[in-house]
Amino acid sequence: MAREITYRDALREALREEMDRDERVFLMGEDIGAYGGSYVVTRGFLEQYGRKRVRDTPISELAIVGLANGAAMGGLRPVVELMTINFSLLAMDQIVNHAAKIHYMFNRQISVPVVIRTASGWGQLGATHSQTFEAWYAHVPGLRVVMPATPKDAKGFLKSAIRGQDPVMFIEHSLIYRNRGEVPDGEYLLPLEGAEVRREGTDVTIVSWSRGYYLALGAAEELARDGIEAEVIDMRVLRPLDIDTVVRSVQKTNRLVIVEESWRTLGMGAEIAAAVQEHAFDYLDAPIARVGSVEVPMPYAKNLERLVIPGKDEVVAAVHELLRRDVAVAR
Amino acid sequence: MAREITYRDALREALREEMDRDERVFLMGEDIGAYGGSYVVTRGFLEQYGRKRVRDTPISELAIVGLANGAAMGGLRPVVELMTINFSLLAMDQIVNHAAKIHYMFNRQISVPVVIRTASGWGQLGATHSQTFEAWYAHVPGLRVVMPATPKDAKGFLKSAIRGQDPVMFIEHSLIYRNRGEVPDGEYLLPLEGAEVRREGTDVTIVSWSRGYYLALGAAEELARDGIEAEVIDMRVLRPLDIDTVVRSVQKTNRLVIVEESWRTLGMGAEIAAAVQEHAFDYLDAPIARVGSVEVPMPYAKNLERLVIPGKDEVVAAVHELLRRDVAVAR
Amino acid sequence: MTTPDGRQTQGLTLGKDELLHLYRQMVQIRRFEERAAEQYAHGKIGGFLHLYIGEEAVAVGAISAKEPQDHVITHYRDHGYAVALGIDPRLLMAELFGRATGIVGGRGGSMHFADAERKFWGGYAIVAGHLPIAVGLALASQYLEQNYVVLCFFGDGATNNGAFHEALNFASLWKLPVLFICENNQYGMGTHVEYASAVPEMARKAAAYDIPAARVDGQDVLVMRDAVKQALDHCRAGHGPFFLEALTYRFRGHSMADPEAYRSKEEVEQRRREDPIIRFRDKLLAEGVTTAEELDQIDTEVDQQMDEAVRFADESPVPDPATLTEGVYAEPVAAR
Amino acid sequence: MTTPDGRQTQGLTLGKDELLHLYRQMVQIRRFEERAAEQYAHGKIGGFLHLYIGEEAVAVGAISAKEPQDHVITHYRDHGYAVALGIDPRLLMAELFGRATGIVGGRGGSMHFADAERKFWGGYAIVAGHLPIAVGLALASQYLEQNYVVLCFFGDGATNNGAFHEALNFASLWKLPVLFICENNQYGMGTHVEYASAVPEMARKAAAYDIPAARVDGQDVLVMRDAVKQALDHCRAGHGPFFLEALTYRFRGHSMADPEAYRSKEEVEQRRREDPIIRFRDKLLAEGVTTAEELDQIDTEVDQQMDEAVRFADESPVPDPATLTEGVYAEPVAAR
Ligand SMILES: Cc1ncc(C[n+]2csc(CCOP(=O)(O)OP(=O)(O)O)c2C)c(N)n1
Ligand SMILES: Cc1ncc(C[n+]2csc(CCOP(=O)(O)OP(=O)(O)O)c2C)c(N)n1
Ligand SMILES: [Mg+2]
Ligand SMILES: [Mg+2]
Repeated sequence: MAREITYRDALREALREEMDRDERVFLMGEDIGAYGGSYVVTRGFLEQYGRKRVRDTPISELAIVGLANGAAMGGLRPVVELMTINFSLLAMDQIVNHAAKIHYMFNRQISVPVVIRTASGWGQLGATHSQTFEAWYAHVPGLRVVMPATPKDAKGFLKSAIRGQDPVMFIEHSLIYRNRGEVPDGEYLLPLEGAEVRREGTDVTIVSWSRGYYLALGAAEELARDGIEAEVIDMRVLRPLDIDTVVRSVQKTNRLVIVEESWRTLGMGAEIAAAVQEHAFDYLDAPIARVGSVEVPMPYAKNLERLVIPGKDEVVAAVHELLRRDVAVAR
Repeated sequence: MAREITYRDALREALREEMDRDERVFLMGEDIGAYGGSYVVTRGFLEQYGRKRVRDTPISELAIVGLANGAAMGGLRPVVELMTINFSLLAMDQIVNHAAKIHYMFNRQISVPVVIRTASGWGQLGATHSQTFEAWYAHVPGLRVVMPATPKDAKGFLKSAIRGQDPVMFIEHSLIYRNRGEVPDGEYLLPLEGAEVRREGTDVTIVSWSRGYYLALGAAEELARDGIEAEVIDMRVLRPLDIDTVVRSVQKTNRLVIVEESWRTLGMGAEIAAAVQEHAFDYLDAPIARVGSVEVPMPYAKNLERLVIPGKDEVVAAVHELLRRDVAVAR
Repeated sequence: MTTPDGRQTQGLTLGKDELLHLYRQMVQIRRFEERAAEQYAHGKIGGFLHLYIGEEAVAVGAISAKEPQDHVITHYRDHGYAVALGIDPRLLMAELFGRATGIVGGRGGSMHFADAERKFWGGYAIVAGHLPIAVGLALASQYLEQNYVVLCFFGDGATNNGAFHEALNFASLWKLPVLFICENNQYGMGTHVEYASAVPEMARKAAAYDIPAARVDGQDVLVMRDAVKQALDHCRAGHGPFFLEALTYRFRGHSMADPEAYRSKEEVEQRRREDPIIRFRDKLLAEGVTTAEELDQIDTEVDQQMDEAVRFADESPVPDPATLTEGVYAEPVAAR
Repeated sequence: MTTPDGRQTQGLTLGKDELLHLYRQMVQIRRFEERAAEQYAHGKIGGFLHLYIGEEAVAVGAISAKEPQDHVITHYRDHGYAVALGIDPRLLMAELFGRATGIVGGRGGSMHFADAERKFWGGYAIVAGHLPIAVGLALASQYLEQNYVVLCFFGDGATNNGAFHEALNFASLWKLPVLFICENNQYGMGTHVEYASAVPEMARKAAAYDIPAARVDGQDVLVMRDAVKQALDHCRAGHGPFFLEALTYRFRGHSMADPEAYRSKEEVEQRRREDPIIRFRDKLLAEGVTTAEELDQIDTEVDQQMDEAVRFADESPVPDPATLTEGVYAEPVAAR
């Protein structure tokens, strides 16, 4: 049995189930209580669980994560909300120099089971509020980084993250909170590893994650109308990165397009392309293509913003470009 | 005419010349004055230029860069020293959300000519003091990122950075301050762009930057003894990234090895590999290889640390591996 | 300078023209934002729109007190200062519309007004991120002996951020000419000060840096003006920074999307009764400075001005797509 | 509790055994570090080595005052606390040598001692980075009703960092049981407080968060002990955090590489005359608690203990290279 719910509701269910299961699970973040969360994920939680477990905080990103680190070391299960990933830069030191290091550096004596929920996204928010930094966090050993696209993954990952022993960057996306999808009835957990082939195809592999996955899927559907069958992979987890699934797909399709919303240079796509060419060199019929954002601080004006963020059309065009190249080479 | 001086002295000359040339140039950072700089770059500067122009600061990385941003906007030419790149995480917001954005976001009304000197490096310093994050900064449009390997570049780049209009991340390396190299007599500036082929070769291209360049060179010399001629490229500037120079070299050598000290996943090598396979796909006889650090928080113990950071031997081995592969394919 | 009862109004030592100018500016801000809210509802404006309505006396009082050479820098709730600085509302409305004619070419939007010519260094959207920048601007003033003071505006919420702490320490340590103006409107988004700050009086925080401070009624434009004048004198005389806490209140939600579940309608109603514009209007009338007709006339002129601003914005072209990648760097970059 | 003259010593209300234990601990720290400095010179120890010599009374006094359930967390200058907590010096010396038998297996080195069993959460090398963590540990105490207080040690330099500000605000806001112990040794590396902090008294900063504070003579182990005892009572009683400023001085350079150009030999000489170990020794003798022979006997025992620690470290194996990638994550990760 399965139900259809929104991505937001999937998160809400995960938080509720875990809070009900384990008294040590608590939430902290800016405006998660009285305000209900800037993306309304925790609306009603303060009323239901009270101030002890739903903790509004000052605008102190560094200390929010720092306190959560300490609370996790002290036996609690903090789930932090950083309003947007842009503000996570202020907490970078606690995430990278502390949460990611403590278990290893202290020779496994101490673990830091902290979950940091944050949102990527854009929508005429300007240069400092429209970025996405998953690639930075995925660079760091000691962190787990997930960026679910579907309600099912959102719920299953969040529950696993809360129960796990490692620090997890859990990156949501403001533009998919209302997306609907099937979620299993009853309790389930999903391991924090592994990409997923969500659409099978033979002509090209399109890889993405989070909102980009829907772009990839849309492009695949459009391509199908032209008789081009794209295999679509949702990466889901960005550290540890499941390159094998991509490699297997490329061994079949011989072509790869990576779609992302961050700047192309040193985005996740860079790593995926570098790793795939390493492991599937002899299978590639064309260079791996990356579709990403135009490399500018995001402008506010709607017409400019639209040019920055890649759309379905760019993905379709990238695929056609790869296929054209094949033909040229064949001639 | 040219002289041989150390990397450190090259930096000192650049700072002195620019401070003498322009009253608006001043230095600020932790322990750059009375202490002389944690890597002794600014020793004697306080005595020479006084407290107005050599400003010891509190341990406030975020505000240090923030003040420098404001001072730059207000017409000064601040040269900040962040002791090590590890601490730059605390200043990330001022670097990425402010310095890198202001010129574009305010429609070119305001520029932020700030230079942020910082040092990468390691040497039994443990998990939080042995990292290098050039890849993060190179991800960000609006920043210029340089990581010179030679005294000549160090001096020429630093002078250009101070005179330029853009924010510059100027990344030094604690283990090459004593390296010696030729520097032109008299004043010179180097544009903040462009990789350099420092050794010509035909069999393989080895790319690196900063201290990694010396590894690459050492490997090339060792390979030459086996009759393998490696072309060695020093990237020098990491944003904007000069991929063309690498592509041209690969068109000749057909093989590429990238050497870096950061974690492999999403290090600079990821971008270089992704971009080169895109632009030189048909010229590659083997997958692009990346030699980087083992993906762990750096352990203190010397024997473990040695295993983490790549050495010349790993570079040589990577080249042999590529060449072996060729043979295998040819058979 | 402290006004413990939070009410005491200053005597009317200004001339009529000046007083009416203050009135006009407050009304301009109010009307500008009312129009903006409408246009937001019509979908002409996107992203975040943070209204300053209710806090007009702070910006108008403070900016009227500054000298022409003084600098201004602020957070994202920045419409009020821009209007008070005399920037053409047409350029501001065009910015909200994301048009090429906007004050920053449509690149910044509501949170990022700026006008370098007026030494208005802009609105910044990272809470407290502009405080160190303000101190850096003050450093430039001291270093270059330029005799300007930097007026730096921010909210109560910003005082809990590390950037606040580091910036104030620097300002005091180096005795820099910066006036910190904290608009204490009791909330940071939906979080009441009580849940965000260990001390409810923002001015108390200044003592940790040896910075003199005062709390003033931010709903009284003349009190605000006087307090800022005195504070600027202090800074300009080389005594280092000053900290002013302006007690104020925002009448609207934090941004357009705010359901305001965190405060009661009664609370808002009560505070609306101390509307700074009405208080000032009543005072002008009570003291016989002007007539209701004269003030109504100003209201009407402002209405027309804002109609014109909307029209201008709406008729302006969007930014040329060809300019998208221009200006990422101030100096040319060879194509990759 | 404040001691304005910085000298006043507490009466000897402790028993002889306890007093001699305090003496022994201070000597242990001193000798441990002297050995470490030697071994560093011999190349047996690498990286940074920050000595605590001169500040022993702070750690020993404070840690002797805590209850067994209390937690300790500190910065990188962490040898003193580890010794005072009773961790076997052999394991600590082995850590400095980067050996498998080290307290954290050779992975941490000098800056990262830790012992989770003793609730010693470790030394942290990012200045002020452990303050929010300390407050988080205190939150766990309150949340889980565990009745422990967190003793958080840090330097004067750390108080200028944003993390300090945010952490103290949280601690006060949520009334958490954390005792902030600021070791004011007048310098952060080579920067004198005068150039780093707008206020020279660290304790003054606590007022901005409504945290009660005191300044004490950190060179007197008994003063330190009493002050910490009182402060812990305050925290344990649910009154929230407390802030103690311990006035102290480091006799050696910041780290082994420090040429100490920033302070005069005379200054150091003068402060050395108030050596906390000698002061305590003199006091014990003056008050007739013990004899010089008994104290010399302790010194000799400690010497032998530290010789043994060095021997143990030197004979210990280096970490097994096969363990290099173990423990990056607490839970298994499928191979990539
Ligand atoms: C560093 C950072 N954290 C969070 C936010 C989201 N945010 C925007 S405004 C705001 C509240 C600020 O409150 P205050 O400083 O009191 O200013 P006010 O909005 O009341 O004028 C928050 C939390 C942000 N923009 N930047
Ligand atoms: C965030 C950060 N900035 C800079 C440093 C380099 N650093 C190490 S110790 C130190 C001085 C700290 O002074 P203080 O807090 O007074 O402690 P003390 O060394 O005097 O015990 C500095 C600047 C660091 N480790 N972390
Ligand atoms: Mg507010
Ligand atoms: Mg100190």
